[in-house]
Amino acid sequence: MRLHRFVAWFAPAVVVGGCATQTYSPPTEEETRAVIRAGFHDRGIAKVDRLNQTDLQASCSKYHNKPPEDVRARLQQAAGATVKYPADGKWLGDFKQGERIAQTGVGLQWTDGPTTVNGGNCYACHQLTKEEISYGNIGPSLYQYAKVRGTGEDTMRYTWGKIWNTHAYNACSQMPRFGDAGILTEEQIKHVMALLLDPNSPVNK
Amino acid sequence: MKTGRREFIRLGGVFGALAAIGVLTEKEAWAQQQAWNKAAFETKNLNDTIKALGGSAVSKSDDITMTVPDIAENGAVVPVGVASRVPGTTQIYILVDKNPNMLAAGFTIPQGTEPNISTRIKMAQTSNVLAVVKANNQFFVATKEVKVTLGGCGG
Amino acid sequence: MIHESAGARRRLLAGCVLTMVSAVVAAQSNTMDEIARYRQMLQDGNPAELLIARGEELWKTPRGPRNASLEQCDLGLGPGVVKGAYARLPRYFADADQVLDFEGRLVYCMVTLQGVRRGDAVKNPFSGAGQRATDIEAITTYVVDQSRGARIDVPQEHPKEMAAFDRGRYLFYMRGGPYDFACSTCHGADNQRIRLQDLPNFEKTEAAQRAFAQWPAYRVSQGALRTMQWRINDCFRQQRFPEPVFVSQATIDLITFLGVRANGGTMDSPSIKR
Amino acid sequence: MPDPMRIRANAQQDGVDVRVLMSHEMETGQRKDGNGNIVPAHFISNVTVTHGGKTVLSAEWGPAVSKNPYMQFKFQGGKKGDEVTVTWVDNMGETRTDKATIA
Repeated sequence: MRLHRFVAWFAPAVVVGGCATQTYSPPTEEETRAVIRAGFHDRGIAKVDRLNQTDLQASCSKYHNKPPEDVRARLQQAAGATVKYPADGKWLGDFKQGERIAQTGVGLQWTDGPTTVNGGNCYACHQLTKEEISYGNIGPSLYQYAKVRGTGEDTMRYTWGKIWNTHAYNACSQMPRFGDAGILTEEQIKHVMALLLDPNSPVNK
Repeated sequence: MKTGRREFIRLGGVFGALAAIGVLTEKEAWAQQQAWNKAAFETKNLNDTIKALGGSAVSKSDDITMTVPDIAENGAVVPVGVASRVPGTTQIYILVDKNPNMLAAGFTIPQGTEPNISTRIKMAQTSNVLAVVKANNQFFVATKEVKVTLGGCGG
Repeated sequence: MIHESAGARRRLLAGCVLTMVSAVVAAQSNTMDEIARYRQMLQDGNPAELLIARGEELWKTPRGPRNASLEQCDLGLGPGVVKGAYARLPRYFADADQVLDFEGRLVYCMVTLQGVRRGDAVKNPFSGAGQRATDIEAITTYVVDQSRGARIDVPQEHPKEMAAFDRGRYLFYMRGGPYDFACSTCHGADNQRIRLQDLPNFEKTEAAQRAFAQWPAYRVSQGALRTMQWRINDCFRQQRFPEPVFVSQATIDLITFLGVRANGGTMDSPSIKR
Repeated sequence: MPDPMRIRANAQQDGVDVRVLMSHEMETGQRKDGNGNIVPAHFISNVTVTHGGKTVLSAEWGPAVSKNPYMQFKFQGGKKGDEVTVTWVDNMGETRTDKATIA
């Protein structure tokens, strides 16, 4: 029977179950999405419209996050156009506040309120400081970020863009679009920038 | 003491019913409840705890073995084992330095029972865990740090 | 000479950074060893055991408007067969003409055998903070315990079982919500962690087997027994999705996908976890 | 009525190994409910384990013992087939007694 599983991906297959012979044709994308839509409901701030995918979400899902070159180029270009750099030209805020944002994982869940201050939850996926031993590894270690990358204008610009909309540099990255999706405010992003790039930040100790 | 009286009445009722089915006599239940050392469970530092437990001084001992994880994945459940080789051990207490109240649990070890117990406690944050042993009316202590980590997706 | 020494100094500095980083990496492996030790220390004395007896009583006691027990509930191996049944779910049930996971089948039996209104059966399936375990949680604990050691064998024979797998696979990779997350964001690569929690890669058989085998589980962080439907629900919460409807086809599809990926593993539930 | 305990008592070479799981919230008195009100402290304050009419362990606990408490210890003098009895009492006057046969 396992063979049919793989056959099924390409063409309708004949399935022998008991004494009956049945034909299997995989559900269409439309049918699948209808079942998914019926399987969720609004709760608190998390409404079912969150199931409506953007072009980026749909493309990354379709290619399991490994888009072909032309799609990648299109997504990166579109993402790059969304990045808003700081209006006052100042890159860095307060690294201590950045550390708190990096530690906090709340925001935009149905258990959060409309006025919950969102966190960045950086530690969920990244190593940042020596002191915090509880960090994830979905993203690369950012320990000693400024020592490795320096603090030049290019680094500032790249880091800001990466936080604002990661897909500008790496289409179908797993990282949220902290600026573009409105997860963090411009001020919060400055604090996170300081955590990464201020020479006095524990990240660079 | 108004609350105390109300509790008295409720306890009396429950224990009265128990006495009727012969599980615990009302007197035994009351003795336990009354003996619960409220003062000790409200102390905030080691000296006060020792005092509330009836001691005056405490000394470090290598004859107490603590089995605790160096890192706890969650502070809600931290396994703690304490084994005492101090001769004449009659009591084992588990304390957490940085909990709102220091004393977590106390065990009375009658003769014939090994002075070696395990249980699980809550820790509010990374802290020293202390094992205090009472033997021949003297108090001894051993200490180990347990790091409590933040876990999961953080939401 | 000057240039050379500057270069040497730079190399030295780079060396320093490297040493620091590798010291941190070594510290991390100690951390993971210690976490493993912590998990090991919890293994004896799983509070889920407290629920098994209650779940068994709930399963066997006549209840509901029809005053019937659940003992005649067919979990796929015939009415009354509980042993090993959980390890073979989700599956297609002809009477319901639907693929059902255990919790979905339980609701079906509560409705058809006991006469419970479906709306009542699916209301509040998960216990909240400070609440006693729900009946569904207790019954699930009893039933899954009866599959401990059983081989995971989620069938892919009926066309509806195959369709459930295909839809579940689609949902697994479907990115959405303000964070652009899908299940695959966390569960689509090897050796990934959130904080210190390992994330099973459901593209790999062994990891999928280990993960699937350990749900339902007692979560010490919540002091509660959590079912597979809860696991799915809370993943979607943290994924910033809307809430999945309890035992909806979409959740059953996803569990089918995960279960089929885990086929051949050995059930080890209820387990105890962070 | 609180849920039953789970008691395992096993005769080993160096004594009877007793492991007890109790079903209890162990509320700290510091947690807030959904409406922001403090949930009052509710915890097992005393535990007594007896064998043959003799107390083999007694314990005094505060709310810092974990939810659904667990404890393990060993005593001498018990043999297979004997009964071990565990009783707990909490700060609100609820109590529970369960027995197990030494295996």
